[in-house]
Amino acid sequence: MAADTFRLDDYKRYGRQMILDGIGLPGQLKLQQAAVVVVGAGGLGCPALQYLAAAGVGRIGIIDHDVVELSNLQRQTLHTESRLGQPKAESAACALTQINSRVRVDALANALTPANARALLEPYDVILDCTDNAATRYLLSDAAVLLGKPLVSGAAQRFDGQLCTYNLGPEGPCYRCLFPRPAASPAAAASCEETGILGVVTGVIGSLQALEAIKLVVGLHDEQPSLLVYGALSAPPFRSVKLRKRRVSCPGCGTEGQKAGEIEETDYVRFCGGARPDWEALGL
Amino acid sequence: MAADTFRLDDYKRYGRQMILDGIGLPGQLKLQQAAVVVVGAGGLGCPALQYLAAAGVGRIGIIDHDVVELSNLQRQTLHTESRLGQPKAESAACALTQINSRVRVDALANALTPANARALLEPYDVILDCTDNAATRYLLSDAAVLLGKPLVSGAAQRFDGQLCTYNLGPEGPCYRCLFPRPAASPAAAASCEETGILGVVTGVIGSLQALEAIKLVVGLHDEQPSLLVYGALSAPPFRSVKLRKRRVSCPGCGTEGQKAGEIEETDYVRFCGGARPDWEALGL
Amino acid sequence: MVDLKLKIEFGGGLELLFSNRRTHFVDIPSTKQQGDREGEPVDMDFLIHWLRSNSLKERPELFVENETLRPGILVLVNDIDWELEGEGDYRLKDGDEIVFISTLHGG
Amino acid sequence: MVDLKLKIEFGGGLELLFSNRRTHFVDIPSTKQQGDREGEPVDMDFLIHWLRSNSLKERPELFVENETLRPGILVLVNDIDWELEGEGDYRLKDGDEIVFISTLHGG
Ligand SMILES: [Zn+2]
Ligand SMILES: [Zn+2]
Repeated sequence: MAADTFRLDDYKRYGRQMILDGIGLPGQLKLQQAAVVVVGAGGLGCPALQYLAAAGVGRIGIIDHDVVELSNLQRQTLHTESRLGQPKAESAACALTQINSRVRVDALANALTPANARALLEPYDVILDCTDNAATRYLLSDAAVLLGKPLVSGAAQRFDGQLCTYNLGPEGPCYRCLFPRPAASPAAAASCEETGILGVVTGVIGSLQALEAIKLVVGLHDEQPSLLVYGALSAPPFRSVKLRKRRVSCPGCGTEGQKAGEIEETDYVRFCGGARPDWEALGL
Repeated sequence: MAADTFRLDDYKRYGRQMILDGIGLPGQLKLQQAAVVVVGAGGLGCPALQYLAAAGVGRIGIIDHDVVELSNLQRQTLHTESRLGQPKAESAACALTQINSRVRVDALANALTPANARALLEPYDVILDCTDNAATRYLLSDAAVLLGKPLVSGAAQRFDGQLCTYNLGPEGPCYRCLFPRPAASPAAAASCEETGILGVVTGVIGSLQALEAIKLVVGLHDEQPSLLVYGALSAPPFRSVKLRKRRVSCPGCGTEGQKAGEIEETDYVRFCGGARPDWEALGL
Repeated sequence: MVDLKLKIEFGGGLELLFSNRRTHFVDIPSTKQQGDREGEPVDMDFLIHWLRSNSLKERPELFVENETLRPGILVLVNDIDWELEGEGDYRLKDGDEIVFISTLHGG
Repeated sequence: MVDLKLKIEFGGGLELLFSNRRTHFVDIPSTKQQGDREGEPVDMDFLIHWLRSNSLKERPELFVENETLRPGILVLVNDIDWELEGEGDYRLKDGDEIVFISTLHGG
């Protein structure tokens, strides 16, 4: 969207952030011209999506193949009782349009798979990992490396949350650099359904994911790779960790040694040692 | 709400948090029986309200006398384009009912004033300060001390946020213990309108306010007074500070020396050295 | 006389008074150089005046008022509320991290 | 032989294996007591085995696998990724804070 399509009432809508040092009209135009995709419109995706839309990100993709269930409403605050049974991507898109009708929303009610990841993610500048399983997390990491895009990854279980932006700049590590192999047992990689989640923990982490994405788009990110670890019952609740650089021998992003292979030919489910997610039920 | 009114589908709705250590059915019933009031349905109040409602807090008060304006939609995500011009308290109540129709919502489209603070706040167990000016913050602190209720206070400006629970247990400090006198100049106490705000910063802090309130209600709070300082552009972004105990000479909560006097007779606006908020325009 | 190396952080808008930089590394003398307390180890009161003289770039009245720290500013000594550490009398140590935060009112 | 005092933290669910406590204060020997490396200063590899033998309460296979740390666990040495500090060869110092965090997948 060019500067000349910036409307007079946009100054009113976005004024509170346009007067900030480091944003201004140039930053707001970067937001309007940006395309951000959120994979997973659940506990993490809902707050991330609402703040991306409110801030005026011009194009927002939502990838989620689930439908809204009653057990989601405890934390997935874009969905409503009246939209139970609707695809989450569509329900979330509906909510975003109510907040900001000028944002272009792509509601993609597909599962992200090795076969479609490259094509689905390619149009976007920043990818948010708001998913709930290890196999999709490895798939997203490999796709982000392949496409050369930053991956803002959030995770939350029980009272705990984690936030990390992978593939950041030329030296930032990918998910495989930190976790070359997935957790050994399927139980250890349990989902929120199995281990529980205090809903607002996803609110904290999802909001922080939107914030990272906005910093990346407007150019306020320091591009220092770090991991933020949150424990709602810990004191102090937040811990920031300085991370390693890209690992030259990383099978995902490295330049030496064994590569992970083509995304389309990788069996992420088997790699993660289990039957979750059930690609077959997803039509594969 | 008694245990026998806990419905079968509530197990489905709240199951993800009921399986957590420290919550369970007893914790969920505490949430259903709790009354929490959020003062200010703006940038901080919106995320706080949505997670309180989603978690199943039984009664939620919303105190705000403003109406929804276009400049709010950049961060106040419970409000929508179609509700522009509506009182924020009603707009927020409408959004909460869509998320969780079983929550009792008291929409109070009044300004909180020295004359009504005691009566308006008295029915609630926990008070959330989601306001935007110093005078109301001192008023809320004095009222919380008077009523013996914890005050979960959030604040956000530019890229920065702060979170503190005042009047926590028998020894926790009040707002006056930390800040006996307000900032000297009105300019230093500028509002978001004047200094700007990156919207999602209020999302982070408001979500954390809901989390504090939930911990207080279910009994998971460690009751150690601390201040959380957040800087979206700082590294590390979060800093936790151990706070002093209640100050015996505090004019708000102390037992020795000069007391601040009755709330109803205190001129908070003059105390804060300026004309904000404009009590007169609020009908006083 | 050995200098003390300190890390100073400003937040909540105070950084605007200090060249718009949040983090400053400063070297200050370890003992007071003048006045009737010459030779005494330096404390937080000394640091506040030192910062006003050496680092503050604009609107000093928003940092110091009537020779003391302006109301509405919280001071942390190594992430602890300075009131727990003696406030202005706290004796600075090499490597201390001192944070000045202005209270925020927005929402 | 002087013991080293360490602060150990577990997060991301690992605390469930360690008496459901997130924070542990432990004293460990400063040098290895047996084996062909007797007398050498203790390192992270030593600590991992020491914790398995002394603190771990259940399901040891979720912490150590094939004599090394299980995949999916990140180790921090004083808030720095242990890979920057030499991983298992990092020599422990008195007062170190070591954090073990399991990666989370939920959302
Ligand atoms: Zn890598
Ligand atoms: Zn007090």
